Amino acid sequence: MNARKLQVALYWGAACGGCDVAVLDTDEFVLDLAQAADIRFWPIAVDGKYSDLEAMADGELDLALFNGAVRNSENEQVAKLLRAKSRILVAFGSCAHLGGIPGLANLTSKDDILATVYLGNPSLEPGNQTLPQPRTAVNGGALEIPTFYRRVYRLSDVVDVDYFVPGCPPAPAQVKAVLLAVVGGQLPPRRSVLGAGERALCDECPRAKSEKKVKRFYRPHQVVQDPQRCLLEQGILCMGPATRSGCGVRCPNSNQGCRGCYGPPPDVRDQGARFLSALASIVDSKDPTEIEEILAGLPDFASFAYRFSVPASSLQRSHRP
Amino acid sequence: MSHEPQIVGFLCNWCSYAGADLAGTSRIPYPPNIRVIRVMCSARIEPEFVVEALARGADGVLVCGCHPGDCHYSEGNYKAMRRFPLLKQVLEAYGVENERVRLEWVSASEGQRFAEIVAEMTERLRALGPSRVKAALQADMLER
Amino acid sequence: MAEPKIGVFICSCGTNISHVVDTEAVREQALVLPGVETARTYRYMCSNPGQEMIGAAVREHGLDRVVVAACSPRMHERTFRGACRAAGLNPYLFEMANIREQCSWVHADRPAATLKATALTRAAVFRVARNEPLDGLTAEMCPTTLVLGGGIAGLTAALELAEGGYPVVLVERSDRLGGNLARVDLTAPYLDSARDLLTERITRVRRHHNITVMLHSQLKALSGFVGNFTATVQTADGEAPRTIAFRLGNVVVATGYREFDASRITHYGWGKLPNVVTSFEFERMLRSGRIETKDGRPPRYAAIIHCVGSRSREFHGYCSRVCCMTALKYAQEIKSAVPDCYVSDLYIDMHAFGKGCEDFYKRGSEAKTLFLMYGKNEHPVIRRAPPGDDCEMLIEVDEQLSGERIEIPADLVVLMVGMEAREDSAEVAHLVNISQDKDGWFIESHPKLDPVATTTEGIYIAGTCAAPKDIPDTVAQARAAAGRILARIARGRIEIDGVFAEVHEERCSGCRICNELCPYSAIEFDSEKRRSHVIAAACKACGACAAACPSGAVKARHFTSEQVLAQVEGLLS
Amino acid sequence: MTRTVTIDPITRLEGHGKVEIFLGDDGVVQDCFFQIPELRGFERFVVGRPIEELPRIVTRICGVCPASHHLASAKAVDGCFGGEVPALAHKLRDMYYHAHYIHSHIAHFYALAAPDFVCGPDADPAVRNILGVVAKVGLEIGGRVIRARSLAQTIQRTIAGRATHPVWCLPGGVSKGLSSAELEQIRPMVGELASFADFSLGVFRDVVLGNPAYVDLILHGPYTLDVHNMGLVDETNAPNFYHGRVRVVDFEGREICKYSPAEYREHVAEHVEPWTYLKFPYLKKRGWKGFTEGRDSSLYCATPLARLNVADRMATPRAQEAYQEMFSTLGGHPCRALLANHWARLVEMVQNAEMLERYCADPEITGDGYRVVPQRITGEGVGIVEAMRGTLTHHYTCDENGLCTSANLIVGTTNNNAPIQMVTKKAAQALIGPGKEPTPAILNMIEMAFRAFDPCYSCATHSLPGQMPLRVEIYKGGALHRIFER
Repeated sequence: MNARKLQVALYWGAACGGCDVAVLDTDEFVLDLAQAADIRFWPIAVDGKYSDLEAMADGELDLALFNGAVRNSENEQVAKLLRAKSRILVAFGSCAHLGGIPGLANLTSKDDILATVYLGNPSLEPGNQTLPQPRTAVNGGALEIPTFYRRVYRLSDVVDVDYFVPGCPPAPAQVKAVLLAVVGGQLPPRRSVLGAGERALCDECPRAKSEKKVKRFYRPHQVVQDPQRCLLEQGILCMGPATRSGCGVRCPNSNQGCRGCYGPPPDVRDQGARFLSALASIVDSKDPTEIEEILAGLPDFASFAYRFSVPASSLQRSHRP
Repeated sequence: MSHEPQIVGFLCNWCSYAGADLAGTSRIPYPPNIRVIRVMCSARIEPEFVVEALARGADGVLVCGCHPGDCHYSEGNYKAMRRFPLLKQVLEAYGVENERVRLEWVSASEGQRFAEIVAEMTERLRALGPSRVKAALQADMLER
Repeated sequence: MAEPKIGVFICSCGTNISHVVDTEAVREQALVLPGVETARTYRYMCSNPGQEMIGAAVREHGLDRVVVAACSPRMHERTFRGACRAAGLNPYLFEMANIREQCSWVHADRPAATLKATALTRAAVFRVARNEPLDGLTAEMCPTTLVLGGGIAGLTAALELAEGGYPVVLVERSDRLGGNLARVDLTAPYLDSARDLLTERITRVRRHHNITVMLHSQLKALSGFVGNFTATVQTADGEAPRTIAFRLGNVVVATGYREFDASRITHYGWGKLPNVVTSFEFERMLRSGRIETKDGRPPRYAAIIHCVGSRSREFHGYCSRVCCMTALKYAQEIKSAVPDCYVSDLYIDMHAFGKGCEDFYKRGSEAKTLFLMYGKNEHPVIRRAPPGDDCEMLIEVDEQLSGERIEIPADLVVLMVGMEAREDSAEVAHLVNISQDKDGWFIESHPKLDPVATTTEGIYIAGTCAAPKDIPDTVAQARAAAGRILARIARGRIEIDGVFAEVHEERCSGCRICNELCPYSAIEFDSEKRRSHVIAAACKACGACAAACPSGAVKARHFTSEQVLAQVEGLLS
Repeated sequence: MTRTVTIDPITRLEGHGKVEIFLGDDGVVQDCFFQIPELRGFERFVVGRPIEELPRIVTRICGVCPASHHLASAKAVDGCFGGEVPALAHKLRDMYYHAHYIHSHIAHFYALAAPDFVCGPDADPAVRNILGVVAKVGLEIGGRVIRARSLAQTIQRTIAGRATHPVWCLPGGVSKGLSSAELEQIRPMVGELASFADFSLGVFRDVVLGNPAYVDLILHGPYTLDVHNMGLVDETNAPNFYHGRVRVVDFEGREICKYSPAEYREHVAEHVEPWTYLKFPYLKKRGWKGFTEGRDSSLYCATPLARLNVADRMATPRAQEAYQEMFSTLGGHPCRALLANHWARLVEMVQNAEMLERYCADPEITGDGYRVVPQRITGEGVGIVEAMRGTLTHHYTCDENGLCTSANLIVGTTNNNAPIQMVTKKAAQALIGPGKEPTPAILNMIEMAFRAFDPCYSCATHSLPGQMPLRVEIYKGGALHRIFER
């Protein structure tokens, strides 16, 4: 790369801002970044509007970090805009990578959501029947809001993505490493995952592991965790075995099971289905009724197995290479 | 005419696949709606295989293994047995009807039974109508 | 992966397939599939011309993958793999589509069957494109065999192997060789002496340069796999107790049985009534040559009770197989030793199925023995006779043939105690990784077709540790096990099929989910590297570990997820 | 005929938002709308989830204030399990929360608000950002700011394992305690933050109060509103961010009500308008009276300033001094000048730092009684904490199996939705008019109106997240007359 400063954009779709905070959490490095790069677009911290983006030439941006899922037409438009303007488009964080927590909405329906939020909640104005409308006439004109899609999509469902940086949010150290890799032009083949390990989380987890057989599952509040021993062996749900390493084992080190925000390990297509298979395999019984009883200790299992990846699941992903 | 369901079958090599072959050698007819994939043991069947089949348009998935206690690998079928309740729970969360996936034990001598299971499942799936999984994916794409 | 060159060969199997399936249509559909270079139909693909046709096509088109749509792979997979090998292709770059057993033979509707045959063929084509060439492995076969148990079975197996010219280590828990047989006097039905049977064998074993005998010794650990086990044995043989480890290739488990504890049946009063004895106590009398009651008088009335602990709801459901003949033997021996003694024999059913046994039974019944039949689960009751009676005890029994409840006198009662699994059988099963049935007997790999092998490669079972049996059967099993092992050793190295599971270490996170899943203990965990790995030689390719591995690190060779999912795609596109 | 001015997206606030301004031919602002374009639907998709999982799901409502949602959720979930929580767990949660407050207030004051004052409202947009601020105040101070925020994050990480999206709270307490080793690690950091809080007040004095134009803008600019104030207070009516009762005081200082979390439904209701996804909370007993100011208005603010307005005093001495200085400078308590929120934020930061010092000195803080295993499911709970951007209410119910059956969320920024509408319109009317064509600078000053609230639309859009660039379209005679873009 020549001496020209790196041209960078950061953007969020259906997101919480945690990914942007993760960038701020690189601390002093933010300033170094400012030295090495022109931040052309970053709504949370820098003034700059869509029109600036539209005005850019295709490929004018070297790097665009897109965090957040695609929940509505606006998210998709900007995603397409950034795709066109950027040499490297990165799905940054769990939502862009897998759909993330907002993707849990795909286990219910658009209509249910609207009904709950505007007609169902207990603190609504008594007798309210109003629902938000895509287009509303007001004195002097009309107001429009973007179309709320039937479901949540991953970034790669709507545009071609060059790299994926997993995590909810990505660990600051990883964010730094990724940005340095881009600056240094040392990038792996397209469509790889950046800023994560090549094995499952257990590889980094300091807890002692032995053979696994589970006779009873406990929900996290039902038992006091042994901080030294593998959580699964204690019957406490932990997605670590089916989750990429790289986060720094944040949750197990807080005495809580992993929920899989770093996504599936390299050779796994469907994180939830994989975890299901592994977990069921270590259930310690051959008796159908006892098996049912043991598994009854895992209510609403889908929201664990697919906590961050419903839109990326085999049953929902739109994009099948 | 009524909807013709597509069933993907995953059969273990030692009991169920042999059972299906026996249905053939004994010329026991059953509906052509099922297409079979052979694996060594029902324990090899990943839930991913099942969900992928549904996502690709299968209306039903039939998994068959040796009867409990008869597994060629002594306990493989118990592993399949353990995965199924969770798999059904997950599919339910995704809005896939329970009848669409089925786990049955079919021994090498049960050609008749295999034929009956296929016929019965085909009937149920006909009544149930086409699976929404693939259709829903396409519908969602349309709005964009 | 370079674009594969696939040849598709569709068999009409005479008209077995073509009378329902339009093979020409299947061929046309196959021809347009990605990677397919040529597609042909033929009358009998499994015939020599058929196989040569495949070879020719491979050479002509430079095919690197072959699909045959014909009968069941269970029928001809071998055949066509052979054809591929002959044509210079790795046999695993081949797939079969079953369009006969699972299509033309079960469907009548021609269009539907043709559609299905097309889909099955497409699935095979998609899959074969992802197949990988596989080679089998070979592993060393250590010629040493470990024999557990110094009874008649262990001794026989050890001698057989040693005579075959290979080293044997015989480990016996007790302080002597001979096992249960050493406690017996004469054997039924030919009344030859157990001592003679044994001593000759024991001395040969003792002297044999190929056999190391370790008394007072127990197996503590067994690791590795067939041909390459390492045993750890704790021994108090000779000097101070010590633990030794050695390599071996196979194991014969011949740990035998233990007798049923007669005191568990309280109404027989064994242990309380002085003249109620078990068969083994009676054998001791026989060997000492004096049949008498505790106070040294010859018995005027003797009674023998069968099925003590056997064939009962309460204790063991099974038959112990040797007691009936032994009981007859006792009746004869009592008669010959104390001619005027009245002998009564209380049985449920008289089992005399062995060679020469029926004649033996006939002779027994001529010996003026009173046979009384009692009902299953209705045990006779023994009590002291009231003073003044001319006998020690009275046995009360519901006699089935007469249908009456009768009392019979007895001065001496012999209880024919059955066989049961040894108290240490669970421990042994765990050590050598074999399974036990509900009664604790070790389970063979197939009850009829493979009665001395187990589900664990290299571990064999012989004699009464697998189930009650008589001496001839025990010896036959011991020799059979030895024969199996000799054959394997003779082959030198072990061939391992190319289809097995393997752990891709760069993906394994050491979560250890797979460790407990393998029925053959083929998965070992390396605590140094914190990775699991599969012992190919011990793997039987069921794929349970591959399906369970949450990292996708375990690959089931020839049944990889990619290959199966390609089939799924093929079936449904 | 009317012209439309669109500010899209509003930048330097967390989340999505969009302003539409309608001008008459005479150039007079006829109407002004603040729209939220997105919806995520947490209230719906947490239903059916195991209730104890909610504290680690709802954090994703907002990555800027995840601790607020984590704690409000934890309290609601505690309620669903009968409410037994050890005192130590409450202490640790509160301690954690003070560190979180500091991180958030630093981020907002220096990265989002400061550009308007340090660089100036009409500065070039390219430099009107945190980097511009650093350029202006110098790398040394810039570095100090970044370090302080980083320390605040580190303290959270040390106490709870994670700063962003904690997974720490469980029904009945927290999953890990604070070891004495960890305490010693954070002790010096706390000291540093305490002096940084004072330092920040200094910066405000120099940069803002030192500039008469800014003081005038604060006191007499278009940024005042006669609506009421809401905030969480302890029994002495001092601000308490984690625990306490909600107090509402009118803009003249009279208490309207004071309620405990369980009673929230009697006091607050939400109005829906069709042109935005974001609801408009109001004082239920007064009824919805539209976007009106004054004595009988049913609207309220829930902001740092509102919190100090409802408070009779601060909970700690140095904060008390800062509190008195602020209100005397601004002409008395309560204060209606919304830009004073930036100052109020710094006053709160002092209390946060002093509270952290208190906990570091507490001998019990490193104990191990931080968790009980709940024995019963009672099925309903309301959790209220004071999020940086306003009073945050989580209300859950669950079935006997502990699966969530309903969730209601009234989020910090949502409380301020109506005031933001009004002050935006007010600013537009004051800044745009006959002869006063909209300019980029003026549009930024309109943005300053709601930036004072530090509105967080990723929060508010828990039922909707988003952002939008700023676009000004001016229509004359129905035809596009002019486009502004910054």
